[in-house]
Amino acid sequence: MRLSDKQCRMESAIAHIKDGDTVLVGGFGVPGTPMTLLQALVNHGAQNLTVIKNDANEPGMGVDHLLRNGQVSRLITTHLGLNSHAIALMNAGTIDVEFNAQGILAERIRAGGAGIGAVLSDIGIGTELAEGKQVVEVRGKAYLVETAIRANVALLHAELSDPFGNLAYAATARNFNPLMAMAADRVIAETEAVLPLGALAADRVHTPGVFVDHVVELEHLSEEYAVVER
Amino acid sequence: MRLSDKQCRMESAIAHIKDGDTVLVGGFGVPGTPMTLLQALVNHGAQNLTVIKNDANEPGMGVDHLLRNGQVSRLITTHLGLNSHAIALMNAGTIDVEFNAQGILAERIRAGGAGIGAVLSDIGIGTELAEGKQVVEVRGKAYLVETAIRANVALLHAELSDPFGNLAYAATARNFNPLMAMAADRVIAETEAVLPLGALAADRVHTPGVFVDHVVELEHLSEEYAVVER
Amino acid sequence: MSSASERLLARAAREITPGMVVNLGIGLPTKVVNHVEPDFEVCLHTENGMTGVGRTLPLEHANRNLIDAGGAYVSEVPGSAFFDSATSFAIVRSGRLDLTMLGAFEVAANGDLANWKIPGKFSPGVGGGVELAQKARRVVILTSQVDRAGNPKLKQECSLPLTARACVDRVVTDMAVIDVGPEGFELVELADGITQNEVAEATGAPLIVRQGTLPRF
Amino acid sequence: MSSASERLLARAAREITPGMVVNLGIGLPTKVVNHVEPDFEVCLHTENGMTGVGRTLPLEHANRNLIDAGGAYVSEVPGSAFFDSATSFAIVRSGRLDLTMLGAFEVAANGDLANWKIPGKFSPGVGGGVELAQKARRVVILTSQVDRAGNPKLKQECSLPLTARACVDRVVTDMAVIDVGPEGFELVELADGITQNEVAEATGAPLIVRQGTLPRF
Repeated sequence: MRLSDKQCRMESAIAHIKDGDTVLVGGFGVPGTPMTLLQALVNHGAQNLTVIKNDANEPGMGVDHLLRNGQVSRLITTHLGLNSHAIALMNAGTIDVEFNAQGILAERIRAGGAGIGAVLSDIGIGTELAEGKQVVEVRGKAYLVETAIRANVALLHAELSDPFGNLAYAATARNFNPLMAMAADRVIAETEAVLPLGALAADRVHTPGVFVDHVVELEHLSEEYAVVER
Repeated sequence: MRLSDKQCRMESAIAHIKDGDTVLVGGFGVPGTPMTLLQALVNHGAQNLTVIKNDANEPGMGVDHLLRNGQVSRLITTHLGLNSHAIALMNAGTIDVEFNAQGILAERIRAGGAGIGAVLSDIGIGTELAEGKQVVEVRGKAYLVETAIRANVALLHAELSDPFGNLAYAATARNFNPLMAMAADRVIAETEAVLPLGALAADRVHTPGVFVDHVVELEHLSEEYAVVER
Repeated sequence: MSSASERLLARAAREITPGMVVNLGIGLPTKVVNHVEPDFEVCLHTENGMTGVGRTLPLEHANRNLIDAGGAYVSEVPGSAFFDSATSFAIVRSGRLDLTMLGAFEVAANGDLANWKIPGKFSPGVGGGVELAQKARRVVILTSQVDRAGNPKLKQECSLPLTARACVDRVVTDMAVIDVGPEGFELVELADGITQNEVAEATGAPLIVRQGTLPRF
Repeated sequence: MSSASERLLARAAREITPGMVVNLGIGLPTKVVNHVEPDFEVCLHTENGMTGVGRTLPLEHANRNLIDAGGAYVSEVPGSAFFDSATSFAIVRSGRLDLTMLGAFEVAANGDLANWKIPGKFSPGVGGGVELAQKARRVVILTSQVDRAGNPKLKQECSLPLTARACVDRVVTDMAVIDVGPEGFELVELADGITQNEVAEATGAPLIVRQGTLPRF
């Protein structure tokens, strides 16, 4: 029993993305953001995308390139505090923004990845975050229905992988990546190093390769991955 | 900032368990089953327990000691196929048994650990597993409400830990342990080795120590941990 | 093991195509692995928390912490991964499992499956079977054509409690390969030395026969 | 930083008792860490996926993959752990977070908190604040007693969109320590050089004064 080799060229992986697709993007700030895949998606040019990411990076970085290139119609996120440009687009009505409580966004994506229809949560009850949400009573307590999120594509950044797509993340670069890996029909991982099969110990894997469709090894890391001077 | 040392004697950790408590027990078959903690619970003698475990081990092993000692009134599980004694107790009405689909039991425990009220799932719809369960319609589709499980105590087995309770599991001994670690008010982990703080790499931790209350280092592994000849 | 069982297993192994992620259920399905070439491109999943399951090991080489869902001691292959039970069933429920092979007490002509409970006689619990049956992209049942009493296991309707509804795609038996199509059971292959009539007689529901000469196995 | 802010931070640091698991919110609360002794027994949590957060690092020693939720480069302590965002909020929602310190636009006398949105002016998103406010076992607010226009931030009711209802246990300001009790705001400590009357005038709701001589900080 031999595991598949899922390595491919970045452009051929990104070519699967279509206008109107929903795209999960890993990362919390810089760590874990697939900067190179995002640049490839800019080059690809797919339009009218729904992007789901914890944040919108900072002006001129990561997801912001997609925003500047007019490829994003809708952004599902938790906090745009570091990207004044994204806030301006939101305020101008150029992009539609849906804010989620951060842990609820994580749970909704995980639910999509776990084949669960929704989770019932009391987070945000009694605030405007609850507005418009279905309410269900269980054992006498009211919960909001937080529906599962699945996407057409997930773009991930890993530190280490193998050709099968087993992934390991560095430090706080893990964040949303393992959840998003589970929740898309096509999962594309850029990785800083592809080790031979068996070199990434089975106990050290953070995302099992069965969730991953394409593995792209990065030839070099651009400036965007570096420590940011603010 | 220095992390707490949660090491303690097994008996003093187990002494917290009270009659009528609900107890989560890690393990799938032998791997990951806290055989020594279970023996300590037999010695402790708490009665009328609700035990939640994937299986009931095999006759004369693990959870079966609790059954034989008459300490269990209710068992929430997925499969008793390897324990004819547990099946006999169930058929005789001596213990009340609730069967869950295995992945749904995992999700219910995880939901308890994640502070989620329930998950909505279509697993078992149209079968007797759905009987008596609340049904909710979301976006035109019917789901069963699978309520969160939390327990008074969780008993876990880890391969490695540190004094703070960061845990790492070996191979398929992981199974339900990381989920149960999140879902109990008091979490007791037996561990084959307690490494100094910092020796278990932060990227290698399977269960963060914040979930763990007591760490008990095993002096030796009994026969019950060994390879089973059937 | 009888030659009929070996023939069944060898035929079942051909259901696995390169690159698949496959879960082999407890019992007969587990034995299919012995009919897969060592270098065949496939990822085996076991629901207790592993992908890249390798061959079963004899006790003297067993790792006490490394079993499959049936309790057999197994090995790793290069690229194996371990994970918890929630992640393991996330793989199943989210559609990443291309194929599962399961045993059966009964299969109905609409694809209903009963394989976990015989009320009053056998009810060890449902384990991971419901999710495998309901959510694997393809469900292939491995079973004898008739039970020990000689009664057909393929029936118009199941009489036992169901594992999952309308989930079965194909049944591989000691006598035949039978698909579950929109109009019911469809005979698509015959075991060597078995006739169409013999299969039809051993099936408790109408059996559509595919046009042309049926392949043999 | 002004000495009043430093005094506030030093006082806030005393809210942390040995063995606690603590999340320090973005902004002022993050700076409390500088007032915690290096050997103090505490586990800091940051919602982007880490327990055992250590000191903030200057850029030249920063690890590009190791930040806190505010984007500051931080260090590990012996025993740190990394995990995904779902696990991180499982810690918060399941009651494993003993204490969070957060900023505020407004705090109401019943403990309601508004700290994420000023309609038409400031709405960068709610981030992890709702879950921290709603689910930490203890919520301490760090804020100036009045806003830049001189208006009280402690009010009978919040006028801004709420982060969470009835969640605040204590407020530490540049002027006082004020508990949110069953009957509303209760003055429990005074900053050096500040009088009870000055605090009462800078509070937009009735202020109950605890019996006896109030501690100073």
